[in-house]
Amino acid sequence: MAVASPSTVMNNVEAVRHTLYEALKNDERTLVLGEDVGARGNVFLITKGFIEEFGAERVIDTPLAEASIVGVAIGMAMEGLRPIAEIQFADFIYPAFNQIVGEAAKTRYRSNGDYTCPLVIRTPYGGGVRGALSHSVSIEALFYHVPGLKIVAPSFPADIKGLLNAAIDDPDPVLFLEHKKTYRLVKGEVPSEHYTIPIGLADVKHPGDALTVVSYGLYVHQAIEAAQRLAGEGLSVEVIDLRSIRPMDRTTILASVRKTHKLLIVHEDNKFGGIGAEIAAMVAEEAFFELDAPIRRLCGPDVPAMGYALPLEEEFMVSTDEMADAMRELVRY
Amino acid sequence: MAVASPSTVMNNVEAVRHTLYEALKNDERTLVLGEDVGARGNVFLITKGFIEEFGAERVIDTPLAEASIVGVAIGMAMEGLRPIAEIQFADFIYPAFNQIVGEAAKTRYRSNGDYTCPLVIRTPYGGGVRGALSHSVSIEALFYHVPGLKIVAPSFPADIKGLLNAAIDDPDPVLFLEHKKTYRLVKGEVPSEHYTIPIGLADVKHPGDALTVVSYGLYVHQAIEAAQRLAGEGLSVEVIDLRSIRPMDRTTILASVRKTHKLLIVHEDNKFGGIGAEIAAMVAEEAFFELDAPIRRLCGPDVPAMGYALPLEEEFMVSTDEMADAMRELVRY
Amino acid sequence: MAEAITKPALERHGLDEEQLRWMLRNMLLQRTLDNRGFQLNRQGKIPFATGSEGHEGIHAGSALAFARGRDVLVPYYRDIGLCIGIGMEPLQVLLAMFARAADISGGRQFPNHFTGRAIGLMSISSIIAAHLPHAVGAAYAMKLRGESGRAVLASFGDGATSEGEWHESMNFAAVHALPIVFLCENNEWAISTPRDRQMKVRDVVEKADGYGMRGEIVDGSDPIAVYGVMNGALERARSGGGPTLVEAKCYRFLSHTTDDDDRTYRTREEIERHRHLDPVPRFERVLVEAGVITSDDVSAMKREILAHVNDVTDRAEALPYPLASDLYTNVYEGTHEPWL
Amino acid sequence: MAEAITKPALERHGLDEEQLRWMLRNMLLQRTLDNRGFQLNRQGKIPFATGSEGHEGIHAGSALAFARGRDVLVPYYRDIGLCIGIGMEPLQVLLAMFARAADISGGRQFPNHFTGRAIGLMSISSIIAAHLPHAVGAAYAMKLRGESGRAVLASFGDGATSEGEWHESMNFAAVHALPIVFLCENNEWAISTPRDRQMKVRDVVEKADGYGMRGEIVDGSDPIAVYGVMNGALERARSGGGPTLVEAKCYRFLSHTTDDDDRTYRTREEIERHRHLDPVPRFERVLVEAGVITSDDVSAMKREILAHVNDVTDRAEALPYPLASDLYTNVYEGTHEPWL
Ligand SMILES: Cc1ncc(C[n+]2csc(CCOP(=O)(O)OP(=O)(O)O)c2C)c(N)n1
Ligand SMILES: Cc1ncc(C[n+]2csc(CCOP(=O)(O)OP(=O)(O)O)c2C)c(N)n1
Ligand SMILES: [Mg+2]
Ligand SMILES: [Mg+2]
Repeated sequence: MAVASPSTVMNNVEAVRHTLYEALKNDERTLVLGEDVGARGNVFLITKGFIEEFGAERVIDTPLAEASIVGVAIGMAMEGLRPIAEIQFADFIYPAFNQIVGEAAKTRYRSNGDYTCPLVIRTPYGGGVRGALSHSVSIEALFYHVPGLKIVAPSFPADIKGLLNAAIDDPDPVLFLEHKKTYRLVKGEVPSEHYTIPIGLADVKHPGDALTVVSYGLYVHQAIEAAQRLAGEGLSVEVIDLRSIRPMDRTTILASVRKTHKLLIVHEDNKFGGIGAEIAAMVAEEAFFELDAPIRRLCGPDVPAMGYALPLEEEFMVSTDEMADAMRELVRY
Repeated sequence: MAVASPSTVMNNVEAVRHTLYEALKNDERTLVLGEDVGARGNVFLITKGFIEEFGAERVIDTPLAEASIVGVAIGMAMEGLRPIAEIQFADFIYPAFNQIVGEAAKTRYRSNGDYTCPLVIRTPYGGGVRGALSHSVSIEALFYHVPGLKIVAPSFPADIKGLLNAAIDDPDPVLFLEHKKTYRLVKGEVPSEHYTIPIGLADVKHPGDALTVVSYGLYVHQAIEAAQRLAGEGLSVEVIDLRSIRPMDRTTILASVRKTHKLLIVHEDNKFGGIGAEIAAMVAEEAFFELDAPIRRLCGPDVPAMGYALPLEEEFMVSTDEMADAMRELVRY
Repeated sequence: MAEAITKPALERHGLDEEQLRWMLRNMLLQRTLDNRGFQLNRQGKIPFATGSEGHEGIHAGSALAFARGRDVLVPYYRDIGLCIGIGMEPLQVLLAMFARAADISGGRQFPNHFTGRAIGLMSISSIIAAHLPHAVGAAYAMKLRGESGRAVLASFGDGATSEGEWHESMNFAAVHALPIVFLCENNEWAISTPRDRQMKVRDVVEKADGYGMRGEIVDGSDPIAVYGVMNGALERARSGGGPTLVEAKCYRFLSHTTDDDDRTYRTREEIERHRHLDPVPRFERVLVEAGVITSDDVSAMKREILAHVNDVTDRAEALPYPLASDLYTNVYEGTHEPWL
Repeated sequence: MAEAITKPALERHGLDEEQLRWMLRNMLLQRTLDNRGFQLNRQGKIPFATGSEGHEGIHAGSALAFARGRDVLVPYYRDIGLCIGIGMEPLQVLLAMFARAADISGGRQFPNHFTGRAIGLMSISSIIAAHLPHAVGAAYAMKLRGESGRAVLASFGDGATSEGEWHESMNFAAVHALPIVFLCENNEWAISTPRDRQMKVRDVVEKADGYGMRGEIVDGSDPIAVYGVMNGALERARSGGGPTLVEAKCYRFLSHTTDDDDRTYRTREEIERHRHLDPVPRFERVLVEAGVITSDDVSAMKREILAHVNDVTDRAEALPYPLASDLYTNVYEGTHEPWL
């Protein structure tokens, strides 16, 4: 199969697939479980062929029940396995909320370290794919407040491999978010050997000195494109790809803000109470006198979700043009 | 029964009880449902005697299943009733997350107004009562990001009555949070006639001009006490009681910050991604040049919960002394 | 089907010829709408479609048992025929496919997530089983208000029975003896997951006893049998007899949706083995053989349906999308800013 | 209990006299610990206690069937006797009551939320039924690794059966034929909610069939019968025979916890009507009448237990609380700042 001889250039689906495949091959404690991950090979074909190679006991087509997908995985993790659970679409993670927030995140704490919960929960999230109300939500802000959880949301193939490896190795529960629009859209070089990227480190994807832009997921790609446009106009913008949402990389953000003195946060998720709120609050607390302009957030509008109709989806999503405009405005502030 | 001839001075339990009683008496579409709300009269005796007066069909002892408590209430609301659902302790709301976030909050939106969901979900939250890991959490930050929901957290008896009445009248779902430590601790005058307080309005509970303190729940009471102490030292602090968490009152906060030029946010819930993040971000966006000092947040530490042992609980909670210290420091900044 | 088909046998549940023809028409209409959805998707005109192929008998029989103006339907996303059968206009199916402003959800929902308060059609999300507690709550409201003569019909797939919310709904309805019928359309698959990976029992109906609920099983490819069971269950619910779990057996002939390719998980042979269960040709043949309708009339019916579906397709396609500004309405009553 | 009690009858499940006395001791120890908890609460020394009074027979019989060093217990918060019975020190019960640093959870958890990886005792939260998927996952791990001879024992109350997660756990375990025994301690109440407001069926065991799972019912006030059923179910699980739902009938004689006052919802007469089910005096009488133990030896045993409980009470009370700084450990492995 393709993943047996990995090519250097992959899209995001292939990066997830390649990393999962290696994990299953190299560590027999690992397994994947979720809806339609077996014969169907996951709805995006991420685990296609796995069941034939690793067997139905390690590639588990679960009943349609998210609380038990996560809850059973927790029990496996407590009993020494390294489960990688899948929620078919992030929109369907709500029934598992109790198991994630009430249980996985507190296992180590409540037992004072007697039990641990080395669990990965992967799920595709995000819009721009005509997913309508229930196949396009962002969920990170519903979880990032929760001590005991880690959350990553890489969106470059090489970051996906490094962070998914780190998540699988991690002794604590990690929510691994994959922006589904980037699945086939984004391609990049992926080193063939095994490597990890530490959870919690952001990455400057486009250096600059007149404005700091912090983003993650699909929008990082658009932000980079916008920054490149502005570079053509002689405006220098630094784009930071958060990659990890909890823990989050204060050092990289503050270093950049201390250089540029301006901050724009861009995310697809609704603005009110979103990830950007904490970033803005942290910077307003720690680097207040470094700022030459108000901190601006360019985010999803505060409505429940994008609709199915194209104009509703487009209105919800922030376009690259809008990003470029906001950047220009702030640079010139 | 006591509520039939309401006294003017009540504690918070009595205020909830009195308001629920009036609602059940005056509107036959209302009903209460939850675990042990019937014969037991709720674990804090809030609905004591209701089942005898209103019958087991309107005071429903449900099976032990939170998703259905909320989910059944949603169906009742869609079908024209005015259910008031109870989650016995906020810590047990997680299994109902799907129904609250995925369903109640989106009913009006997804049907484009064809169906509405006039539902109140009441639940006691908060610590300082030796509730250990699972009877003391704060949950507001897990929900305040969700468009379609409203959240209130009043902590004075008169506010409780006015806001609970508003919540019951509201045509949309409202999460009504009651800090359990204030239940018997806090007393106050409650007007006897029916009245409502609009959801979304904060209230200046202690006026001042050298520092704005925003808080809610138990900590508002401590913040007022601290502000009174500081007044004795000649330091003038304004304490705003948010009361509503979504929607939140930008006008009152900004007006205060434009007067005091300094902002301290105090809440019991964990800091990272808490309510304070959005408040700080909003002020950093809208009143940046009004600020004379970094925005400070004094919040619960980022650990899963307070422990059962007294020192763990005390360490988690912010004391009035700590609040007073933080206020002094900021006023003098 | 070996015995001779006679009108009296067909009319055993009190159905008259007109009702029998009504069911056939409903089933043919479903099939035509299904085909239209997949066709429009292949043409690149709509991003997504799904169909009820194989479920038509369940929908026709259940819809006929539904009391318009009284009962409430809390449907599944596969229930095109059921929704049309209780009074929804076929135009709505196309409006939803094209995500037009005139769609009842205003182009917000995925296709097949219908709503219609006026006809007792309750709004659902895409979250499997999450609609079932709502159905129970609606039934509770009916009972509390003493509205006998009303019942709730809640439908779902075999897959949905695995969800915790399914369990809680069944239990709540049983404890309170509510006027509700739970209709499981068991098509043997939840996307690619076959029944035996979902549950250990053979029949979903085996789950009823554990709730102290009455359970009934019916051949979903026979709309008359479905009508009989559903009518009995709904009547019982309406008259204070409490809830029933009805399992209607069927088979999903199409891929799960246009996004799915069922070749990855089931053989063509398996599908062909089930072909004899296809309710549409089967019911057509039954009615013709019994003399309820002539072949010519069936052909005329099909032409009329196709013309109608063509017409609503054209009308729906010609209508506009919602406006960008429509994104912001109906979040709450009135304004919706989180910051006041 | 009308027939004469003979040793052979007592030893019908292969239990020897020592094991019978072991069960009696476990039960008397539970009762003493219960009393101690309520007593300390009344004295204002601890803020909260709850007890297993009425459940002792279930705990003793189940604990004896548990294979130490192999099986895993995922307990309920009422399972003091079960936890002690599989090897937890009684001191731990007192350390938890006093919330001392030496408590295994470090004074974090509510009393009765024990953990002990070394003895196969899995950590639980207070969220009803949330522990059951974990039990299923642990059983899956055993099966996947081919560890025959091991099983999981998961316990819960009648109230827990209403939760969605209970359903999902039962179903998952059945589909995968996992080595697990689900033990329902049905004491007729979930706080103030009587069985008939929780479920329509009389016996929880009626729910097993719907999962395709074996079900067994046993008189929980008879530890020997409990042992017999639990031993059989665990042995079956350990040897590839799949899961069992065991319902052990009992009665909760105390208020739910020290925070509860059961006078608000049940009569003293109801409690007295159940008094004959109290497993502790009953089993004591049985063993004495059969000559397994003398009355004097029982008295000695009680004295020894009381002395032991007094001793561990004093030792626990004398130990320190955790430090304030302990709040910050074990959030994650290593450091726990959300901002790096
Ligand atoms: C909570 C939730 N999980 C997963 C999905 C994705 N999903 C949509 S349909 C489906 C299968 C449903 O199977 P079944 O209930 O048997 O209905 P059928 O499609 O066969 O009619 C799945 C897994 C979802 N919509 N909601
Ligand atoms: C999810 C959840 N909801 C509610 C509670 C509060 N609560 C604690 S124990 C209990 C009753 C449990 O009854 P049962 O399962 O029969 O066990 P018993 O106490 O009778 O042994 C309730 C409602 C909880 N701990 N968790
Ligand atoms: Mg199906
Ligand atoms: Mg009980």
